Amino acid sequence: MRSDNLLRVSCGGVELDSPIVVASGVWPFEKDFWQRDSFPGLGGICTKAVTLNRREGNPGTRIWETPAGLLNSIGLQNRGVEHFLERDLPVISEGGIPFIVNVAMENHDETSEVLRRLEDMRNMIPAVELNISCPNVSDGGMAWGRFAETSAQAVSMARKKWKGPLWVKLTPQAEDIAQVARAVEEEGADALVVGNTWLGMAIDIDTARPVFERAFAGLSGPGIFPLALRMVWEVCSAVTIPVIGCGGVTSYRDCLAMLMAGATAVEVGTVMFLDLQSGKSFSSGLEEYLLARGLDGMKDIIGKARQ
Amino acid sequence: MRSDNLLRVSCGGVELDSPIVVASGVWPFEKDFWQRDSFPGLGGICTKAVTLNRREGNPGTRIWETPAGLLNSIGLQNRGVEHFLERDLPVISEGGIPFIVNVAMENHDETSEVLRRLEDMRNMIPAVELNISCPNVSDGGMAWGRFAETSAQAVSMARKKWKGPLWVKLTPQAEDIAQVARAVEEEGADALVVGNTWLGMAIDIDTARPVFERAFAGLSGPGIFPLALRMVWEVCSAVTIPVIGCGGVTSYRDCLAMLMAGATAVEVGTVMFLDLQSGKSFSSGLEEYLLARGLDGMKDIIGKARQ
Amino acid sequence: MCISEGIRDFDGIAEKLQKITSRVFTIDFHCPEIAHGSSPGQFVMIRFKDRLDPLLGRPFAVASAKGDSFSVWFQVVGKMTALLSEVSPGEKFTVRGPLGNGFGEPSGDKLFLVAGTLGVAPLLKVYEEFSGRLDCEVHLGVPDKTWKPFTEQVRQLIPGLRIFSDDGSLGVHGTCLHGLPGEIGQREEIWACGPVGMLKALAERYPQNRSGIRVSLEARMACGIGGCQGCVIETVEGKRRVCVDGPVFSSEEVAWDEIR
Amino acid sequence: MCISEGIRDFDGIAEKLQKITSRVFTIDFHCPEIAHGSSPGQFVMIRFKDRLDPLLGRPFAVASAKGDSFSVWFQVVGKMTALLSEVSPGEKFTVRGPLGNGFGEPSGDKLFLVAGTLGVAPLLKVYEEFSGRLDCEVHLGVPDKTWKPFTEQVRQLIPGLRIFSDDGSLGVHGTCLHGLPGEIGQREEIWACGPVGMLKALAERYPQNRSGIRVSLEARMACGIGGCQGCVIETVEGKRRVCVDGPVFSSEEVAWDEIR
Ligand SMILES: Cc1cc2nc3c(=O)[nH]c(=O)nc-3n(C[C@H](O)[C@H](O)[C@H](O)COP(=O)(O)OP(=O)(O)OC[C@H]3O[C@@H](n4cnc5c(N)ncnc54)[C@H](O)[C@@H]3O)c2cc1C
Ligand SMILES: Cc1cc2nc3c(=O)[nH]c(=O)nc-3n(C[C@H](O)[C@H](O)[C@H](O)COP(=O)(O)OP(=O)(O)OC[C@H]3O[C@@H](n4cnc5c(N)ncnc54)[C@H](O)[C@@H]3O)c2cc1C
Ligand SMILES: Cc1cc2nc3c(=O)[nH]c(=O)nc-3n(C[C@H](O)[C@H](O)[C@H](O)COP(=O)(O)O)c2cc1C
Ligand SMILES: Cc1cc2nc3c(=O)[nH]c(=O)nc-3n(C[C@H](O)[C@H](O)[C@H](O)COP(=O)(O)O)c2cc1C
Ligand code: FES
Ligand code: FES
Repeated sequence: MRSDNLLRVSCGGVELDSPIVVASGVWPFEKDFWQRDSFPGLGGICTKAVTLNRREGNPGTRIWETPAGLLNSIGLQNRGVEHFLERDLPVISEGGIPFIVNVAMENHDETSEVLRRLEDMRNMIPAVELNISCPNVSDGGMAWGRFAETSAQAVSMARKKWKGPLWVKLTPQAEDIAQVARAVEEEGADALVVGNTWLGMAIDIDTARPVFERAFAGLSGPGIFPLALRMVWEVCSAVTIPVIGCGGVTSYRDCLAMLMAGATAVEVGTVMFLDLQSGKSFSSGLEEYLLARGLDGMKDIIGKARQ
Repeated sequence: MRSDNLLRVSCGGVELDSPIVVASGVWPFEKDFWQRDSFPGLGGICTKAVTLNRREGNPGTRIWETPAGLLNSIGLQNRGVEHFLERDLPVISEGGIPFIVNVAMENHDETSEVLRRLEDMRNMIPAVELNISCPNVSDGGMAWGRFAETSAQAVSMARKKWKGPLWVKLTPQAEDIAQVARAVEEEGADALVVGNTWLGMAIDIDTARPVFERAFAGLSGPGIFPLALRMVWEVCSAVTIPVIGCGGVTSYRDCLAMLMAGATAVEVGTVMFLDLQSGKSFSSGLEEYLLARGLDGMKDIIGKARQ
Repeated sequence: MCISEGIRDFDGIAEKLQKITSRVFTIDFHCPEIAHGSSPGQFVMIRFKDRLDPLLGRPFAVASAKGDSFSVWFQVVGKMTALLSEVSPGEKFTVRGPLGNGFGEPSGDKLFLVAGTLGVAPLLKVYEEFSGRLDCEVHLGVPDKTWKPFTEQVRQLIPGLRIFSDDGSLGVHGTCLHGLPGEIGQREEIWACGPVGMLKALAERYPQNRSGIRVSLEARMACGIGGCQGCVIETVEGKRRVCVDGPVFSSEEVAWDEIR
Repeated sequence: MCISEGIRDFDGIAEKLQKITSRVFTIDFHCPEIAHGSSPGQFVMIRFKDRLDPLLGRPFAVASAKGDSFSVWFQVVGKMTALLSEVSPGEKFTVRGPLGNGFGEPSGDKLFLVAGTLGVAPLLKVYEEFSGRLDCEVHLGVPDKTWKPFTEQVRQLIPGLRIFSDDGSLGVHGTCLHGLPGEIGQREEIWACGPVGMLKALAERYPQNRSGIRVSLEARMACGIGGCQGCVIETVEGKRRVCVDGPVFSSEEVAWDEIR
């Protein structure tokens, strides 16, 4: 750990060497990807969503490119919490980089069981990110995050089971994002991730059918950045816990904008498809920005545009 | 009028030679732009928003490019309904192309006065588009369109004053778009435009300030197409009156997708900044698609992906 | 008053990219409609054909025209200009134009053409058009001697060019306003283009002669045809659109106090 | 099992574009890491550096490697391939790789390499690598004689190439499966790449020999590194990722019935 690190932030119970965190669902569990030195500049990595049982995910087309964007309908494919704890956790906890276990909200009983099992391994797990925002499943997912009341129920349950740092990932499809954010804060979340993908769709004109079996899918990538930034601004106006900006970040400039809007860290998903070294180039960019202006650290940037 | 026109549609009380309509706010009032033959392939043109009094619009930066998108914060700059009726209406009604007068919802009294004056000229005005969705003003605008109740109030007022074809332009910032759509249909709207720009923001990292004086601005352009298409699909599931798809259309393929999702016509805004001949190239594309598949007209396309 | 007549989106093919300094370039575009159809001070909006990012065209003055081609001069300041500085011959563009009012006809028999760096671009075309018929005295200001290749390139087109630099390392020490006369005569005019600070200083320098000063202004643009209202500036008659009401304004029209 | 080791995003410079037919092209990329580091059947994901549209890289087989460069063969089918068919030498790309498992080592001493049109791309590299050590018999199927320049280009690299066409207008009338033996011997294998219908037909043709057939599959990809789960196909063990568990699968692993 470099203690002289200009980019160090403390975010919702996790110490990050850099505010740049890999978002859930884009990073494989293969060992090499979790070594602190393999991908310098990253502050942390979120795992792919974990559910109680193995999930096969959605049939049919799962990804579709749009102008400066990407629609996905993966549907939480994963091998279940058992497999995660036995096979993946040992691998990813060895690399030394802080990681955050993304837990997809299914229903009360299943998800509380997942969290109970993670709680048993609390000393190995830096943080949990409760995903109440997946748009690609019929059971639970984003339905939890659309309203303040259901969001509060989910977080209240999670808070009881999981005692470590708890991040909650909100959905842009919330009816009133500020209200949801406040409700989640009240239930004891340590940080808010704002947010998941934006509900979109595509139609294949050759077949005259929706591209995705579930018709709708989640839009990510640079095209949505202005929308995500606005939502981060709104949530930062509503709560006092740290906010992690997520959605369309593709440059260190985007990171700066998110931070200046009030975010304490950023999550980057789609950009890792474009450049695996984004962590490095973004942190260099941030560092140079700070140095060029004689700023002391992230505190001089976070929320700057609000003053 | 070409009666053998494959692309002809009847949409919310207006007969269009092609389903491609220029969206509000991108087209100047200069005469040459309203001649039916100047820009072939267009079915109609929406005017820039008209308000009761002259409005200066917003100070500061008004446009900002984003990846595959455009943020604008014009703020309804226009010269007021008086000027519109005396100076612009004679010009635009001479060209022969159907036009739709975009009326921005300010408050009950002002907007009903605007509609009253338009009603006096009803024989000259093919349709009115009630804009309950402008994100760039503090008084009224999108605030009307966020909820079913306020949307209904606005449309109920408009329906009383303006007896001609009434299109209502919804906002993606609606809490529940289907509910808003149904409420607007019930109050007697003839068609729904889905939708206006998406609320976004930009931060200038050099000044560490929001780019726009009002911080938030409206996002348009190809980046939002997947979101707009999804919303059109949702609204078409909720109502039976015609829907006009609007948001990010940049190719005849996008037009087809909107139509297949259930839209009767499409409005195109930002793409006119890229190519003034979009009307022509999109209608050629549509025509070729129909001919290649031996289809008889728009009825064979509209809603096709829903079957 | 049919401003729009003839405005269309034409195909433009990049023919030649010339690097003048590390940040300043010229490109020749093959585009007969613009080459033959534009007058001094008018501009075009240029975008990569079939690319959605960058999305919008960017405004550039038509700096000169020869045969079926016209050239633009530009400085790398952001996304589009960076990409333009790496174009390959043959790349396809959409060129919207000819746009704007242009400088119009001179009212006297002497023109002072005053440029801050790239502001010289529209004035090159003015010089091309009018230097045969009347006296054109051209003043060009640059920051420092790193701009030498640029001033030399301009001098090839304008032999009598007067050069000024902010730090004195090139030409005369001072801004491009430095060598102008104390008063503008009856049959003299100043036509200027450059940073807004310079144009404002010009207005302040000749408070009594503003009607004899024409300035070409800049603003962020989306449409270039007067539709979007994105490019407005403050004038004594309220907000006006740079793209169709300008880019050339009489200095007396501009509400200089309200311009940042 | 460290699949990812060595996978990075490298710079690739387009060196040469060659047009073979109106829809088929090859490009050579300067990229030492891939040229020296990839094995037959592996692929790369290629995207325009610094362009956000098209956003994602697209997967292409490494068709051959020479010195510090490698080449890809491609057919124009959509957005990216259309743009690639117009690249200028010197254009900058990001090349992610080397990706996938590749074909691995042959288990016998005779290989039937069976390609449908562009499916020949990875097999070119297989041939380059193994034709010196063992018997490689290459079968290439195309629709019709408009593919003649393509088959000729392939034949330059593979002199003994056997050509088949669907309509009989080029080579032997029939699909590329047409000339294969009725049974695959003990020390023989079939390695194939092409449309999924062809690979399925191959599996159906040799129901008893599927373990002797290796097929390279395609799927839409976002990451290429096993992260996104976007590229899964159905196998007898459930969904597997084409990008890291493949693209080469034993024909007996694939759940052919569930593949469209
Ligand atoms: C009528 C007119 C004629 C012009 N002629 C020329 C010319 O001949 N040569 C030339 O080099 N430039 C000219 N410009 C300016 C040119 O349009 C901008 O430099 C260009 O749009 C920048 O594009 P970009 O994508 O590289 O920068 P961006 O990434 O869009 O922005 C980079 C920086 O440039 C600033 N900027 C962007 N657009 C403008 C603008 N329209 N006006 C002022 N600042 C802007 C931004 O604030 C930002 O700081 C002209 C502008 C106008 C309005
Ligand atoms: C491992 C692998 C290796 C490949 N190697 C080659 C190669 O060497 N040469 C070659 O020409 N092509 C190869 N392909 C296919 C190539 O990736 C696609 O043709 C390319 O992605 C199309 O991109 P586009 O932007 O032009 O088309 P898009 O605009 O993305 O799509 C156009 C059409 O192509 C189809 N398509 C898009 N992506 C794929 C895909 N990944 N697989 C199948 N169909 C697709 C779409 O359904 C659509 O009909 C390979 C694919 C994989 C997975
Ligand atoms: C292929 C893919 C899979 C994803 N899977 C998950 C997931 O399992 N859990 C989750 O919380 N978010 C998931 N996301 C959402 C991302 O973590 C991120 O919130 C979103 O993509 C917006 O950020 P971006 O624009 O930087 O990608 C996924 C996104 C993509 C593109
Ligand atoms: C510069 C600009 C000005 C606009 N002004 C108006 C307006 O006055 N009234 C209105 O209803 N919509 C207005 N809009 C919204 C457009 O009509 C359209 O709904 C939106 O831009 C989405 O479509 P697009 O992506 O095709 O541009 C404006 C959009 C832009 C970009
Ligand atoms: S750029 Fe649209 S009005 Fe001037
Ligand atoms: S492309 Fe992402 S897992 Fe295969």
